Amino acid sequence: MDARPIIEIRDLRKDFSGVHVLKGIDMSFDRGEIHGLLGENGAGKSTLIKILTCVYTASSGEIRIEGAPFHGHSPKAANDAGVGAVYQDAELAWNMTVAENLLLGSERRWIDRRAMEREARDILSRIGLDIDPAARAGALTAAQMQMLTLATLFHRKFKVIILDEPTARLSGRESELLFALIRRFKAEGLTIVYISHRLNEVKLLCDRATILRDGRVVATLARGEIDEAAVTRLMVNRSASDLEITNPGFARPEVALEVKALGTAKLSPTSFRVHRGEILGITGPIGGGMEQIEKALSGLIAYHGEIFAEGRPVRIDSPSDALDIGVALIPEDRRKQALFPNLTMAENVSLPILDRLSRFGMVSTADIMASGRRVIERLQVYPAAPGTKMRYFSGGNQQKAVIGKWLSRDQKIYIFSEPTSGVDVGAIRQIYEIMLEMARDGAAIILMSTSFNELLSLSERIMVVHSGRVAVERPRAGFDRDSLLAATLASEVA
Amino acid sequence: MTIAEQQAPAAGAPPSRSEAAGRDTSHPLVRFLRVWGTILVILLVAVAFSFASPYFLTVSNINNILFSMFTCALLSMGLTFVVAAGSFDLSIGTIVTTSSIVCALCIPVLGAPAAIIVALLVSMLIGLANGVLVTWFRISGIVGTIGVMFLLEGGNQYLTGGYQVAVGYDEHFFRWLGQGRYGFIAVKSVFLFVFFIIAFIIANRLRIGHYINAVGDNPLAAYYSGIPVYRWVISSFVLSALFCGIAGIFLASTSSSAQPTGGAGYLLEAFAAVFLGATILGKGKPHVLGTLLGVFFLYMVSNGMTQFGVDSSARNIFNGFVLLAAVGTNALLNREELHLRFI
Amino acid sequence: MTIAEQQAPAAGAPPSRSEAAGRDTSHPLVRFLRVWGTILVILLVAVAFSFASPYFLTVSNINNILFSMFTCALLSMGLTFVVAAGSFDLSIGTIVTTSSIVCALCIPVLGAPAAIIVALLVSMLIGLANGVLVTWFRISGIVGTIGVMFLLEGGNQYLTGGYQVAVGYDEHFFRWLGQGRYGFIAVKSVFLFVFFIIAFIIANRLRIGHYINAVGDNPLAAYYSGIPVYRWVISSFVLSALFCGIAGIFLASTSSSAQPTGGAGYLLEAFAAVFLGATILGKGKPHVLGTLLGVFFLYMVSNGMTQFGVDSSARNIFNGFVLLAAVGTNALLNREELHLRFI
Amino acid sequence: AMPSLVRAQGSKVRVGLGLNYGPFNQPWRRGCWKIAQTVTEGGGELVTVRGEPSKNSEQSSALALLDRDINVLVLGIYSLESETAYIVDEARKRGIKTVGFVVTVKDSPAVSENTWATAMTIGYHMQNMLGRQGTIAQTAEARGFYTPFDQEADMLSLMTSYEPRMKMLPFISGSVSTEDQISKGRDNMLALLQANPKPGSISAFMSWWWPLTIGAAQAMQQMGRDDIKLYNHYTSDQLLAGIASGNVPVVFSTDVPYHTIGERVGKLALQLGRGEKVPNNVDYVPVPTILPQDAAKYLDEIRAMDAAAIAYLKPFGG
Ligand SMILES: Nc1ncnc2c1ncn2[C@@H]1O[C@H](COP(=O)(O)OP(=O)(O)OP(=O)(O)O)[C@@H](O)[C@H]1O
Ligand SMILES: Nc1ncnc2c1ncn2[C@@H]1O[C@H](COP(=O)(O)OP(=O)(O)OP(=O)(O)O)[C@@H](O)[C@H]1O
Ligand SMILES: [Mg+2]
Ligand SMILES: [Mg+2]
Repeated sequence: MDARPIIEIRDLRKDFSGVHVLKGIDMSFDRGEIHGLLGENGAGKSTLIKILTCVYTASSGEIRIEGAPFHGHSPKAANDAGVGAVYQDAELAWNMTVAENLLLGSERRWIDRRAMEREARDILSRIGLDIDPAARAGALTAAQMQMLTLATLFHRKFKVIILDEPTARLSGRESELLFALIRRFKAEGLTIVYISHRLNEVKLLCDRATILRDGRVVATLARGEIDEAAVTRLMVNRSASDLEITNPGFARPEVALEVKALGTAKLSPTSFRVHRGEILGITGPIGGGMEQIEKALSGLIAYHGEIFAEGRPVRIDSPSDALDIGVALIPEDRRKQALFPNLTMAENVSLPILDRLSRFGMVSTADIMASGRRVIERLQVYPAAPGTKMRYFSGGNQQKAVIGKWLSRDQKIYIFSEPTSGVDVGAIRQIYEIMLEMARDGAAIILMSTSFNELLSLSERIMVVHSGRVAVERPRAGFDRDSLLAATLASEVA
Repeated sequence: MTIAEQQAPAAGAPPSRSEAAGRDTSHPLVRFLRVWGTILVILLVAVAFSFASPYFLTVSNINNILFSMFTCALLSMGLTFVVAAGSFDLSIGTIVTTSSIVCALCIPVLGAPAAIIVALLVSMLIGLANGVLVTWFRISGIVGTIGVMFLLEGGNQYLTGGYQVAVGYDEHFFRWLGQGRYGFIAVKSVFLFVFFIIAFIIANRLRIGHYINAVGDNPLAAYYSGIPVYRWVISSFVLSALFCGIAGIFLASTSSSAQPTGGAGYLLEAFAAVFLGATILGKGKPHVLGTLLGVFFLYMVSNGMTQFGVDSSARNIFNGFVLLAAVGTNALLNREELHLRFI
Repeated sequence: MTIAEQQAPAAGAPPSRSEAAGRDTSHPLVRFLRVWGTILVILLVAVAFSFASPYFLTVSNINNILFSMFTCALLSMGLTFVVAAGSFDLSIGTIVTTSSIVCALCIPVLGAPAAIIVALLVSMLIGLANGVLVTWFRISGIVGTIGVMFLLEGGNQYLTGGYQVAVGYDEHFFRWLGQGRYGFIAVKSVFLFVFFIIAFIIANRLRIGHYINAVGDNPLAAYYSGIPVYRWVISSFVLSALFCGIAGIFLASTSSSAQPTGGAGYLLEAFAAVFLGATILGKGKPHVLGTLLGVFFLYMVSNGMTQFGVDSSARNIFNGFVLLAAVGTNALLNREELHLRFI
Repeated sequence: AMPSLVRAQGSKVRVGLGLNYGPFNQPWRRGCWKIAQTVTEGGGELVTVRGEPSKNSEQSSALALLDRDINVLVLGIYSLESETAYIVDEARKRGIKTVGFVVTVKDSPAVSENTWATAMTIGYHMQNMLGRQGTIAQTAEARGFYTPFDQEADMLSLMTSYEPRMKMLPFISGSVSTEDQISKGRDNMLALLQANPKPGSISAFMSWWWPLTIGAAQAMQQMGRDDIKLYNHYTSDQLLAGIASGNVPVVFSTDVPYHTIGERVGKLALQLGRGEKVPNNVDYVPVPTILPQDAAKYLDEIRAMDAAAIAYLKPFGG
């Protein structure tokens, strides 16, 4: 085997219209390794890989692929050189079928939909995905969409595959499927570049890991050296223990929200209540029905049953009803469901509170900027520029803004769906602190998450939903990691 | 507004995943109307016309409708590619004029076949310019093509001095294109069919059409998949201009002359046809078959109204109503639960 | 493998990011042009005109430009809201006609003030209809507003019988609106300024403008954020129609009459202005100030050419070039790394 | 020839004229030519601005001319009397006189084509040719777009309604001049012929605007119909060439005598400029009639005039 690195990067620099993002990156990827790429939000990871695949052009520096200098101008050129990627902001052609998306760019001369579906079915079954190739991509669930974007890579003949936070939208089981695939590709001699904020995954998978900070390489660790404490210190300059957090219990006797026999097309009648100050964790396999609760409570789907907010019966037929009643939703798919890419960061976060900011119907730009600055301070959004358009922020910073958006509006009930997906370890702690603060101030919080750590750190009670009904509901103390896993898995067997 | 998911859920019984997956369980009539609604309205209007006038549903009249709609149909089919690619082309009408002028000017010099080729090349060059402005030059399709439209109008006037350019009556082959007939059927109607087939194949069977659709659907996804997005956007403009160029040649042939102005008037019709066509067969995105049916509908209504002799106010009101009805039946029953597209 | 620490982080201290972070350090000229490019082209053209003609840069001529652009400016500012909300309104021109007809018909019966109110109410009702069609009825903005356009054209013909509707020469107040002047300055020019301020406040200082922008940027996110999306889309259509209604009233006042047809011709100008305006100040999305400057540019060029006496082919060619140049300078220096929007 | 120059300085009469003709209305250029020629040769000075063939541009041109130190402003063609009233008022304030060119103007003299007489001339020709029986149909640009056509169409309808054996089918709308009107005329005629397939079911067809006539002729040829007498008003070189070569079977046509009107307007302008008392009358000019056999001659005249007009107007920015 060729011992030379498959990709070498030398003194790579990048500025976006004068904003310096990469400040001289030197690193290399070896043949057949799984190389982790870590760093806080906005460190430049996504930018680096987009330069590797020619989505962006570097300001200066050199990239060598298999020893030869590489100068491409489009992702196609990178693909032809054997480098493929699934980006953090990957999207699908929503109106095209699964098969068409899967084979996009590698069609035969004559388009034959039947043959494409056959080929797609083949690929999907080889990967182990159960998606109908004839389905419209836009009608898939978020997790299926993510798996499909990943699947588009795996049937092409690449030498290097780059995955930018592939598990941010995946549950445990699907992640396992992905890891199996990654290992299979490693066995075939491919190089995998793996970007993630989930340090345990990195530890599990990666042969080496490089840590970026503020546009520079801080360190490259070998497999044995990757441990959470070291990585955390290198990434955000804090010790791992600093980041641990537990919910001391802020629940109050008053009930903030009670649902009685709440049911939807995919959820059998379910009843539960959330107290003021309480954090109720809800987990379960994706598609098992837990999202139905979130959607019903935020007015996104039709439901039957009764909902009481502070004892009063209410109907939630639309998100604006939900808002009026005091329910705020921090949705899972932030780019599609929560962000206004062409509005500034300040406009984004002040949108829910425009009615509060306005005097005599007028909203002042200064007030909007001020609310943007408040969120930046509380969540350490980077760059600290409230007047910058949202789409220029990195993935994790966008997520912070989405959460920040609801901070200023004191709602009575918050529904957080995967609040820390894509957020760096340092910011996770900030988000947790904020959630606890909200609970302390009397807000009821429903936390939808597939991260057991998160549930166990924050929840006072945990509910496991599967097969369209609540399987277990117990106080936090009744769970540990294993029993929670068991409860979730049991449902999948059932 | 509620996203009314499915109808009444079977209480108690946990919904099994496979059953609901991707199956549409609405009332069969609703499902039928979703696909055939617009076509149904078109047919109903046609039936009403043929009851009202014995001359409406005759081979000769259908041929007349096809003959009349030729220019608009070609423009609209071309425009379909641009809209499918996610842009707008407002220069289409003027390209028709330019092509017919270039062709008519070249015929005496080069002979008809070469003149046709020159006109088509010029049209494609204009399409290329449009495409390059919209991609590499980053100019919005609307302003960019309006700019090109102005340039072309100036050029057209310069070339013609404001006068028509006559095509000799002895240009038999050339005039056959737009004026020939076989019995009741005009040669032009046959060509319309041929060009439709070509457009259909380009759109549905060749990679170019597939990529144009993908780019229009989500340019970022297409770009990330390694598709040269700009190439296909430019191609869509070239295709559009090419279809306009063909329309211009036939227009010159039918009129035995090229007019210095006039083409710009087709713009609104073409947009109406493309967006009406998008609802046909419930696709919700532009497609050439839909566009062709859309153009047919517009011209059929116009033809019917002229046959009846309704006055222009009633005519416009009827036009408005049937257009809204045709689009509305499909749109209202749209399978999209949440409707958030307003263009 | 060793830990290749290139920059030992100061332990304990919170992670400090470099000072320059988030600061744009490109060449000042480039930065300048990105924001002022289009305006610079506009100014250059203006300077060229005023060198070429002594009549161009006079108070009276500037007033003439403002006076002439009034209708188009109001239409375009209204359209800006619809485009910002993510839709298209092709009925704007016809609403102008309808409003002026309704107003002129009502004046003899109700008196001018009431007639104005009726005309505005009718316009807003039409806007409401447009909005409802596009939202609740799920009809594409393009086809829906073309349908409404047909209906209105029919209605206009019906109301007028195809004849003009005169406004009495003794309607002094009403005629003052469109014909009055203070020295060199027309009352209409002053009103143009007033309506611009109102539009600007609506767009930038009131919640409605923010919501319309948010809805246009990402309707799904707006919906999930609890913003009543349909309400704001409908509002944008009502605003657009209201501005058209005002334009219609002033048109009737200036003309001392209402004409049965004509407004439709403003459509292309309005779209050009809105999309040209979107590049002004490098915003990349429609905004009322940009739109106003866009309209001013179009009318200024037209006025300058008139002063000059170029023939109509050169005129069109010049129009095309300056339009492309004005949009192009900003667009080319766009700070976007990836350009994938083609409309 | 000008004994009494009222202007104290003895300077020339300055006549303002907007050149608002475009590619589809050369006749208007002939009118402008004659105005220019009459004014210049009569010792006046012509002040022009070059606009576009649209109402908006026409009014802008007039406003621009008000600032050019003129004595007389010529208003014309696209705008109606009440639409230019504000320009007239403004002109008055500055002491500028106004005159109408093919359009009436508030409190001013004007020269215009005689629309009523045009329709009457055509109507009588038609009635006599058809023996006062049969069904006729007519087309023109969309109603409300160009008033003279509306007036003429209404007049012809009225005349027909007094003939018990004649019937006028509903008016057929022919779109507007920025559109492809030849095709529109053809499409409309195809539908009309389709609905009236029996020979003789339509005896005559009147088209008020030449592109619609050409389209109608194409449709008749396409449907193999030669039983319909085709009438036309308002010609162009293209139509005349068609008539002369026998390809457009127009049996009778009238035209707007722009050149004659232009000449009279030029004279009026000079008189007004010199401060002569001119009554605010409208001078209705009769229209020339063209039979097929005259088409070639008329075409030659028109071509010659166009060439002269182009040459003459060039220094004025035309
Ligand atoms: N297109 C762009 N234009 C301007 N600035 C950009 C652009 N893309 C990224 N940036 C800036 O570059 C910096 C690095 O962003 P990048 O997306 O590479 O971060 P990241 O390491 O992937 O972060 P995350 O973990 O949050 O995804 C950020 O400060 C971001 O604001
Ligand atoms: N707009 C739509 N049109 C048609 N089918 C849809 C639409 N949206 C969702 N579906 C279908 O409904 C099913 C459930 O989707 P949903 O997004 O509610 O799942 P979920 O429970 O949220 O799953 P996940 O956890 O994977 O996000 C999926 O099979 C999907 O194909
Ligand atoms: Mg990233
Ligand atoms: Mg989901």
